[in-house]
Amino acid sequence: MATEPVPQRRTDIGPPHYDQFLHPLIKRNYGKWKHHEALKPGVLVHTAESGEAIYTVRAASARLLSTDFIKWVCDMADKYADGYLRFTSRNNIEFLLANKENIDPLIKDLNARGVPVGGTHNSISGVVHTQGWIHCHTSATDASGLAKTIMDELDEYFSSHKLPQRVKIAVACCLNMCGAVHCSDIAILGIHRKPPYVNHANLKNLCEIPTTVAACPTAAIRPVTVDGKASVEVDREKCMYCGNCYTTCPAMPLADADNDGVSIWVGGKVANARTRPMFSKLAIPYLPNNPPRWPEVTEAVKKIVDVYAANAKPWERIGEWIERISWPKFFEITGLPFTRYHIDDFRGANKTYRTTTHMKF
Amino acid sequence: MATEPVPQRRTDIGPPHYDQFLHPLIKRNYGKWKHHEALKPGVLVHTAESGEAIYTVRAASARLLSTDFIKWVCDMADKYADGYLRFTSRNNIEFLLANKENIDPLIKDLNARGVPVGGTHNSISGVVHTQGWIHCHTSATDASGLAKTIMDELDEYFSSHKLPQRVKIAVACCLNMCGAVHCSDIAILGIHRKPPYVNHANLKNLCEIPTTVAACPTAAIRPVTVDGKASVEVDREKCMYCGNCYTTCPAMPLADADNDGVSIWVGGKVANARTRPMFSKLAIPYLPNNPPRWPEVTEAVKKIVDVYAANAKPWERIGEWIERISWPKFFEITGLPFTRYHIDDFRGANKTYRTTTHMKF
Amino acid sequence: MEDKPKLDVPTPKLDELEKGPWPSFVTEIKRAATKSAMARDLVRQVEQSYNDRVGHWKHGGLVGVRGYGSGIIGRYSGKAEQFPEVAQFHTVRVNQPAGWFYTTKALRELCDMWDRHGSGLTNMHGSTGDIIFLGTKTEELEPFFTELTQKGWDLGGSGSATRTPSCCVGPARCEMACYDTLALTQDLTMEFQDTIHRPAWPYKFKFKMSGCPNDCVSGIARADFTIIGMWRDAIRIDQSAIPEYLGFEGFDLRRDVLDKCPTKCIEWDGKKLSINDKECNHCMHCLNVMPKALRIGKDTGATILLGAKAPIVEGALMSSVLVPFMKMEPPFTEVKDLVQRIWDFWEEFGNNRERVGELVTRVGLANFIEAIGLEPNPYMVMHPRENPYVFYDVDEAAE
Amino acid sequence: MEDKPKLDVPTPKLDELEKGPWPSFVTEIKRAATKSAMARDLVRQVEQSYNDRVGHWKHGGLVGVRGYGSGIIGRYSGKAEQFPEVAQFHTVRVNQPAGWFYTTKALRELCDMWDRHGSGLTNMHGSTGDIIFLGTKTEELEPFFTELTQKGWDLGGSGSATRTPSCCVGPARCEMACYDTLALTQDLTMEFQDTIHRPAWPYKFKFKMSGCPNDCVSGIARADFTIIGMWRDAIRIDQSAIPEYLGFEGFDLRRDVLDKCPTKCIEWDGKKLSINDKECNHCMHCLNVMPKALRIGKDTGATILLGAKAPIVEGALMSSVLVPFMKMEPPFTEVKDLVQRIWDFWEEFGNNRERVGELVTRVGLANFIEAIGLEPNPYMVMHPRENPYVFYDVDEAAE
Ligand code: SRM
Ligand code: SRM
Ligand code: SRM
Ligand code: SRM
Ligand code: SF4
Ligand code: SF4
Ligand code: SF4
Ligand code: SF4
Ligand code: SF4
Ligand code: SF4
Ligand code: SF4
Ligand code: SF4
Repeated sequence: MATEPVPQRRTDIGPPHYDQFLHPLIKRNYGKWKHHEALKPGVLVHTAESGEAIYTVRAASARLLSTDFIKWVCDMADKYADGYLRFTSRNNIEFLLANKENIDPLIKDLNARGVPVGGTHNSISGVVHTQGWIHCHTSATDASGLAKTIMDELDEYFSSHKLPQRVKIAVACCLNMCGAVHCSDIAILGIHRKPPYVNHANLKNLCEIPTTVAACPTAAIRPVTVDGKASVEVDREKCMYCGNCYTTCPAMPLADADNDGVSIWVGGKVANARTRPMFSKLAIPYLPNNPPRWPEVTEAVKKIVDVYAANAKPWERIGEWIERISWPKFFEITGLPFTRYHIDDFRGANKTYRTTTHMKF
Repeated sequence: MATEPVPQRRTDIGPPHYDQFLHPLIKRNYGKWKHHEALKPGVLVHTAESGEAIYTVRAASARLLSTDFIKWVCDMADKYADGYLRFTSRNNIEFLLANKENIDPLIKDLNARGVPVGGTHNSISGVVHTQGWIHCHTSATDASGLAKTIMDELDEYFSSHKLPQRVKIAVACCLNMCGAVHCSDIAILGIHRKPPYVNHANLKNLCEIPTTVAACPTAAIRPVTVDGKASVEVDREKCMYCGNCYTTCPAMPLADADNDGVSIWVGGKVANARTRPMFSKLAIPYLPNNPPRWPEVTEAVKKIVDVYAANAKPWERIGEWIERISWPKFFEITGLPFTRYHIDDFRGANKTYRTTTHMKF
Repeated sequence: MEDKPKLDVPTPKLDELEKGPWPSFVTEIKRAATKSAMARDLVRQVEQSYNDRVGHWKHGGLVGVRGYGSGIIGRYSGKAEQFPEVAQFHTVRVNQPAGWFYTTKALRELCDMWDRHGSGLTNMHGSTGDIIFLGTKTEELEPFFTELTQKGWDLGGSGSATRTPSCCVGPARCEMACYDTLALTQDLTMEFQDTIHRPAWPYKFKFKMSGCPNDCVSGIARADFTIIGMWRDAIRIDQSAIPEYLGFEGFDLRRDVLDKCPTKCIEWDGKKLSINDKECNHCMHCLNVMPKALRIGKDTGATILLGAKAPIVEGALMSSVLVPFMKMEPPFTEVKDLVQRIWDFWEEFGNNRERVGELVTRVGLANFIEAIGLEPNPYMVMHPRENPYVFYDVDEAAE
Repeated sequence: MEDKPKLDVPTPKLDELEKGPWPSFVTEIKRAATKSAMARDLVRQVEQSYNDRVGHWKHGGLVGVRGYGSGIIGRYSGKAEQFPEVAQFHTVRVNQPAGWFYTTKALRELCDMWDRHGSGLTNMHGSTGDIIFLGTKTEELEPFFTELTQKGWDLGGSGSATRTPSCCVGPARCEMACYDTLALTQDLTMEFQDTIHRPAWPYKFKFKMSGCPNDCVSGIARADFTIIGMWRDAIRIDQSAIPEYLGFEGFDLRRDVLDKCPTKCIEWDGKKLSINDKECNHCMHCLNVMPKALRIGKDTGATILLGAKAPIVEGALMSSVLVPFMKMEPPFTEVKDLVQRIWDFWEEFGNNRERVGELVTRVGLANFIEAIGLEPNPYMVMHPRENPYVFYDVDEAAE
């Protein structure tokens, strides 16, 4: 190691106890909340049995934050929230206010710095996303860039309650899906569309061959010997570009500027509210990587949200809405083409075939 | 061939045209029916646009019929139905009456010969069943015997409309399921519970080894050489007694007096009425073969029907009723034990795990 | 006909099954046994099975009539010394008339022929739909067949053949019928005679026709090729018939119809019933409950589904939608063409003992429909794929 | 803090992402870049990626702090010659406080430490829940860690370890919380420190705690071990609060609550709301819509579900019910025992890179629960099996 260990080095102490970070008003009413209300988009009030109330102002976040920005956020919390704040499971910043009078001044300061307030109730909250070109080696697209352009487009839905229900959007930069892509109302997924390139010269040094072979979900990888060196080969017919081989073996990169891109998925949900949790389903098999602003992607997402907003009934999540109107109608009214790629062909795919005559024409 | 072919022998003529078998009143109103009504259990009237009406009297049947009995049925049809009759997809006999006055006399004659009338609307119609010990080599139980004892028990439900909905019962004597077992409200399925006995001495003569190996759904069969003869062996851990090897290879019988028996399945349906078609689900993993009257089986079936009759809401098929009250409640109110066997462990089993917190306590 | 025929052989176990209110198959066998030695040995062997709690039949060998590969199920007793008259006890599958309609004349003729050549026992009908003549000897097959064809009857399917198509009563006596199930059944049966009688497929292939989504022949569960009647315009409403239903004891329009409609697309303002037909999923419920007031639409045809089968090997399959809506009128060319394209593909690529539903599962629905010349259609699936394992065809996508 | 920090390097592509109303991560990187050479090279490399349309990072090697096997994600640039300051650019996962609560004091301290040792860039937070310190060099890891622990912070999980548990805001600010999610998270995190810091499992293992079935940390989709709050007695109704809702514009009690209740177990007679709690499936909807009038019951605890994960290898899994209801009170012995039994089995029988949900899929749920000492329970499944492929244990059954 590069530096001297200092004597005080401690291990396995775990995180600080949350207790010390709770606003005194929260501490007093911990576990004794009675109900809540959204005073306006981005502002919640929770009332306790004691009659005390805590006001939450929820602010958008780029998630990727500089320490300078965090410190400025701290200034805001000091000024308006007695120095207490929290982050949400979707990376928003929540200021916890004992004093109702502070709400509007805080919002004013936030907005002045370009920080929208919203994300509550029937809105589109922040995008759950991943590392992409910022920090990951397996990415097929950039997550932060997509999240940014999409939210630029949907900003009005963040700061209002005008949707039929909450819409949860996620972006993942590869099939590892570090996040919520598989169960999101709208999900954008980075995809490869070419089999890995096998670097036979290096493979044996960098990878364990049995592990690499075992990594492939469709058994597309076989051990071979190339120029006297043990290596692997990929059956191009069986490969569906998932990248799991590359995760296991760096000698099998998949990234390809012209063929990588994203697919779009809709109708997932996690909450047990009304209906069961649902997986997201394929809506658009492929859109190109067109940085910096991915116009095809933002347009498609906007389109789906707008059609949903115009057609769904109150309380319907996107998946619930589509289940009601039926998938054929979804494709019809969004104008998205239904292709062979939409038909599942992985193991157990026939469970998705329509074994009923229930159809809407 | 044992006898001389006579010159008139014809082939590929197909069945006689149905046209000649239609009652003239039906012919006149073919395709022009307006509506129907059940006048009473077992009696339907269909009214045509012309105003004409055809009366149907539906009679129970053993399905396995002697020619003598069929001729007696013909007598009845001649006497009351102008010589026209049909059979239903559940093997009931339908007399087609132009004259309403004939209904009651016909029913009287039928009842006098021990032939119940019913099976319409919210009743239990005849059991769809298979050959069993009467004619099949792979049977694990007798189908006719089970169908008879069960209907003896449920006869009151055949001749009345007092159930919440139709209940469709099926019996199959082995996992080939020649009939409707996999989608029935209540299904009784003959099962083996021991791996096949391999007759090594004969196997090579009677069977093709690769086909036999390929027949096994769980890959439990391996080729082996026993005493110098090519044969197969069964991995007892992997065998789940389906009998497909025996269908392919007579040298692998499974029948076992003490361990064969039946399992009971519930909640299947075929119609698209209201809800989608549904597969039947396991209710009772095993009941013994206890001929001639299988008291354990009839009691269990009666119990399920009675609990359904007492608890379901109007229009609910058994599967719809259970979906509403939830499976835990079904096991609770029927008193049937829930065991490890009820938990699916075949391919794709995890799709049946409860991926929601929706639960009724 | 005797009510309780008495036999000279004791069958104490089976006698128990002559008790009770339901018609008894034992009585039927005994009835036949009073005339047929085969039936007499049958009842003895079955009694033996009831004692032993196992069946006593052996695997069937290949038996049949000249020029046919199917229609006969060979059956041999495993206890031939004890019950010599059922040493051979084959069944004959005779193709039923569409809709299972008969005249007494025709039925009597069939019975007489069977009395001459077989056990006198039948199944009316087998679960595929055939008339099953239960039990005869090899030597009787050819003469019986000859008589049969002379009277205008023919054999049904068995083995790796097209199986006897069957259908619901349809337009013959049902107001729900969206197409002529009997006509189509007759037509397909005649058209495909060769494939019914000469097994040439990888495995069996079954057709079932139901006139509407009530599916009264269980096609969706039991047929490889399932044709279910469908309409695509509006349900016809006769407002004047509604008051009659309202008057029925125990009938509650809201509870029994409106709330039970799965898509909640029916409204009732106290005077007028209206249906939002764009939302209707054709579940039949409202029509079933109020047939006098509601009728299927006028633009009728059928939905075509593919692939049902029993569990072995990969678990039971139901049929799934292939064509959401097809007009269904004689000479039924479009549907026959489709069948032919499916058969061509199955014949070429199906494994031995692989039903068409299993083939689709193996090759994938998207590949299958491409091979048979259909376009992808969202009606084919309950929902689009959930997993991201997409086989992109980049050259195609690049265009 | 500058609103639009200007850099001396041209980033025309990324500059496009400083436009628009949403907060910009590019601006954030630029802010950091004004102080950190690493952040400066990061923005340059990312600009390069935006031009090339591929990422430029290599597989991470094994880096970490002494005595720990996790908490650091090693990362190396594939263009180190061009962007030498990100030749090494490792992230540090710091275990967040339960519920993501902070004081400004604590946050400032964290920022200061990171400014000293890293790029000045963070993710608040990573999707598992950690504070992500984004980008530093190998040589900075140990000093940073030392400072961190001195201030009372510790690393989170990575690799084949228990991952940093996370929870919803729960009783700290939510009236729906059925148990103390923060207390349980803190307790498990402390109890399992060793397994978080020293990867010893076949693969990763994630805990997520939600206070109620709304599941605000998405446990059912994203955690191997998911603890979701539950009650099993009656929903508490405050009849006096209902009129207020009735008065809301656009609120329709029947449409918005009664008809949306999936089990239709709520009734309203115009004056009084009543719930048939035996029918309630705890979907939360009515409570979500009318929190002033309805409250969760008093007999609270949690449902325990197991096995969620992302798609690779066998397709995504959601967690499924293992224990329908468990009381959830300190010292949480019952749940910890259960975790330990699961780990014991997984350690012994799990394959390399096999998540616990995949293990259950492979061995079968019935075998799995038997091994960890739970009884079969119908709450574990949506419905009993549909296929007849039952592995009967005859000796047992014979008893
Ligand atoms: C703050 C937060 C928990 C946390 O510990 O961070 C939270 C807090 C609340 N959630 Fe949540 N939820 C939070 C993430 C989630 C998530 C997870 C996610 O978004 O990734 C879910 C599941 C998502 C899904 O289903 O895909 C979630 C599903 C819900 C639901 C069910 C929504 C529905 O489908 O009907 C409710 C009930 C409701 O909407 O009234 C709910 C309700 C609430 C309430 C009203 C609970 C309460 O009484 O205080 C809180 C205020 C919500 C609001 O935004 O108006 N919360 N909530 C999370 C805020 C995220 C954000 O910044 O936007
Ligand atoms: C005669 C027959 C067709 C035939 O060609 O033989 C037939 C005839 C009728 N069926 Fe059927 N169904 C017949 C077998 C079936 C089957 C198949 C079976 O039982 O194996 C089904 C699907 C079974 C399933 O879902 O598992 C079937 C599902 C229905 C339904 C939907 C029931 C429901 O789930 O709601 C209706 C509608 C109804 O009940 O009003 C129906 C309605 C009818 C109507 C009312 C149609 C009409 O308007 O004429 C007919 C009189 C039925 C009655 O019994 O009251 N028929 N019906 C079959 C009589 C069998 C028997 O003897 O009992
Ligand atoms: C006679 C009949 C049962 C009955 O009592 O009604 C029957 C009897 C036999 N079936 Fe069947 N099946 C009969 C309808 C069915 C049905 C129902 C249907 O067609 O609607 C099915 C389920 C649907 C399906 O096709 O999947 C059915 C699924 C099977 C199977 C499993 C096929 C599969 O793909 O999984 C087998 C096994 C086989 O083919 O080797 C089978 C095999 C048999 C054999 C030939 C036994 C064998 O393995 O060689 C049985 C001969 C019994 C005998 O000696 O008489 N039988 N079989 C039915 C035919 C009568 C008819 O022609 O009308
Ligand atoms: C940082 C983070 C994404 C983010 O931007 O927030 C992340 C980043 C990576 N994840 Fe992840 N995962 C992150 C949360 C997740 C989640 C979501 C969650 O935990 O709720 C998932 C889906 C849920 C799950 O666990 O299945 C997730 C599923 C994966 C997988 C697929 C695992 C699987 O069993 O299928 C991999 C592949 C692997 O393990 O090799 C993976 C692997 C990776 C690696 C280590 C790449 C690799 O193959 O070595 C990524 C490192 C990126 C980097 O260089 O910084 N990551 N990863 C998240 C961790 C932050 C934190 O500690 O708070
Ligand atoms: S989703 Fe893939 S590319 Fe993105 S951070 Fe996770 S592992 Fe890396
Ligand atoms: S990308 Fe996926 S499917 Fe293709 S070879 Fe690699 S592991 Fe197999
Ligand atoms: S179910 Fe099995 S035993 Fe019964 S008739 Fe069919 S193949 Fe024979
Ligand atoms: S009975 Fe079924 S599972 Fe057992 S060996 Fe035979 S084919 Fe395989
Ligand atoms: S399937 Fe439809 S058309 Fe055919 S008999 Fe049944 S209800 Fe009538
Ligand atoms: S057919 Fe079914 S879905 Fe259509 S209106 Fe009638 S009840 Fe509703
Ligand atoms: S999961 Fe339940 S308890 Fe936790 S924050 Fe969400 S609504 Fe509140
Ligand atoms: S929690 Fe859900 S199921 Fe229970 S009463 Fe409320 S809405 Fe109905």
